[in-house]
Amino acid sequence: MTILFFADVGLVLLVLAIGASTIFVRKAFDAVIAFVVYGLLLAIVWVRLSAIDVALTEAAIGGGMTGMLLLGAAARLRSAELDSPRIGLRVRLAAGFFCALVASCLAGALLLSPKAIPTLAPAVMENLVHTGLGNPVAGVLFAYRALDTMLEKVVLLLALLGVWSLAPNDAWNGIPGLRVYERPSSTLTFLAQVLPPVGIVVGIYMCWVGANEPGGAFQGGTILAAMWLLVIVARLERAPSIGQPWLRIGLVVGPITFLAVGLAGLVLANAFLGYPPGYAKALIVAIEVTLTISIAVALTMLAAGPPKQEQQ
Amino acid sequence: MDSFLFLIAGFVLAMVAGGLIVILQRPGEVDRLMAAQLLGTGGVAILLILAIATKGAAILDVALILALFAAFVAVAFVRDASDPQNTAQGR
Amino acid sequence: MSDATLFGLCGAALVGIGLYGLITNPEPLRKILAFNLLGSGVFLVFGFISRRAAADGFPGDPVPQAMVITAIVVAFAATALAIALVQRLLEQTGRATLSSDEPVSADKSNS
Amino acid sequence: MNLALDLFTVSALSAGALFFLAGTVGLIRFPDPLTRLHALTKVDNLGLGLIVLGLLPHANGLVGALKLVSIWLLVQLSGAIVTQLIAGAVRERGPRE
Repeated sequence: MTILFFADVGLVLLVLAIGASTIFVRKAFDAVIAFVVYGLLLAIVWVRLSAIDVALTEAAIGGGMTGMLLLGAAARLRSAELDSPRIGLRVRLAAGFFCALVASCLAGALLLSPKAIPTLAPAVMENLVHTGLGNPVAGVLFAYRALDTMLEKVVLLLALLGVWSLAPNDAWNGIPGLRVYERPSSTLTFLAQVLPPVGIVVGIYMCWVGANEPGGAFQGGTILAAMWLLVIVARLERAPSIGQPWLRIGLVVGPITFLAVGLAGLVLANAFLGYPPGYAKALIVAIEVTLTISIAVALTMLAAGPPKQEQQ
Repeated sequence: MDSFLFLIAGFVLAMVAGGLIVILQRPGEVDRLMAAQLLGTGGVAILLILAIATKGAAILDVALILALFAAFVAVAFVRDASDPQNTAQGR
Repeated sequence: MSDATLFGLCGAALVGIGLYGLITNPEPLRKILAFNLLGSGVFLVFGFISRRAAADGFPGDPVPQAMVITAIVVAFAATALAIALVQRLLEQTGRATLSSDEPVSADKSNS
Repeated sequence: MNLALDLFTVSALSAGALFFLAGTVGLIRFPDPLTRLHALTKVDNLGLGLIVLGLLPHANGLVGALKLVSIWLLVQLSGAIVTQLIAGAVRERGPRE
């Protein structure tokens, strides 16, 4: 066990070093690369914390998708990079002191926390049987805190509306200005032809096993989004213009199904978002499938950014 | 057996850590592009060993996703590293 | 000290580092990065709580884990919106900085 | 039988770890990006390959073993292509540091 503990110490030190380098490195592009590496590393940390569901999400969204987004932004902003006025030493010292204080208060709270933290885990496990699911995290997401999960999808849509509303007037309903390869090489084309079939299978698999094992709509949808972005970046396919009806339908089909099931629960199970007994698993799987589609479309469009060109 | 597996996992982690720190400190941007690739391979190795040692089959899925997204991110690395130079010359 | 505590402390340190970057870095993109770092530190603290609370033989408390999953997705959405704002700022003003009253940097960006 | 399998695992994993060591040493010591890239690819092929090989006897049934091998194949495939992409980027900007 001690070997594992030393490895964990090493992992923590590595995470801290790379995390700190995203702050202290000079060029923005280097900071973004460090951040992407950091995001992928965190997946290993979450595995060590026995939170496999979170590890999957972190690797896919925290590392992969956020990385894609930030890299594009860093490259765009590189031309505008200027020697920003350095903050004075005194201010930096004060900020450092303040931040160290916050961190040590948090660390103290962690270390002094009572031995038995109040937990809802036994309650979740007890009631998981009624949902027919095998994965407690999916049970929490879709039965216990279903309202949260539904509103989270709405947040995704709101963020997308915000991004789209930043388009210039004449580009509305246009094509998102995702950065693509200027001169796509045959190697990249090959990758964009070979990887998506694998990725689509893995994405559907993730969505499918989500009911019983770690995985689910978030992870599956993110993989599908990544594969779509890969195809666009390699210029095998253009990004769709944001006015396409099928795109809009894809965006809302998940939340609407969720909402419809929730409203039906009002009649059939006497509670908003309640599932009628016996049908819980079937309904949850149906919601997950439609959510996977919506998440895939929403994440792709969020990563693609506001529309840049007019529709052709 | 398990402690041997953990030992190997720790060793691979140390190697990946060393490689990453060297890569991220080099002045050239090109070297940094290898970071995702290195972490993809090393991270997958660590996760596979952990999956076998702790009998957590689901950890294999994390390794799978890590491999996929390491490739995805590497594509974005190369796109954004080589691009602006070209367009700057084009202008 | 258990492994979970170790990662919890790592989370606390990351919160500190992220907060420092958020305060001292003037560029918006770097601020977004720092904010994400801060957020992931908070998530790790949740991970610690999830592990601690699971003393009764569960691998982890699923409630904090589900919250972290939701939080990661929302953080991505917020990051996407913030980046779109910064890019719009760049298109509109030709600069990607929030400090408008710095004559030195203004000269440089004009030249 | 068990001992033989364990012996096999130990030797394969050790050999795999050795390739990770070699890859890191190469990354640190080699003089230019292309040779460093070369060192990195050895880690993909042989380092991970040997580790997967060593883990196979302990895999969770045939499906688990198949999953291990397919993950390795995925890394092989994407690793080879990504390395090509990076090499292309290196060539484009010349071997300067």
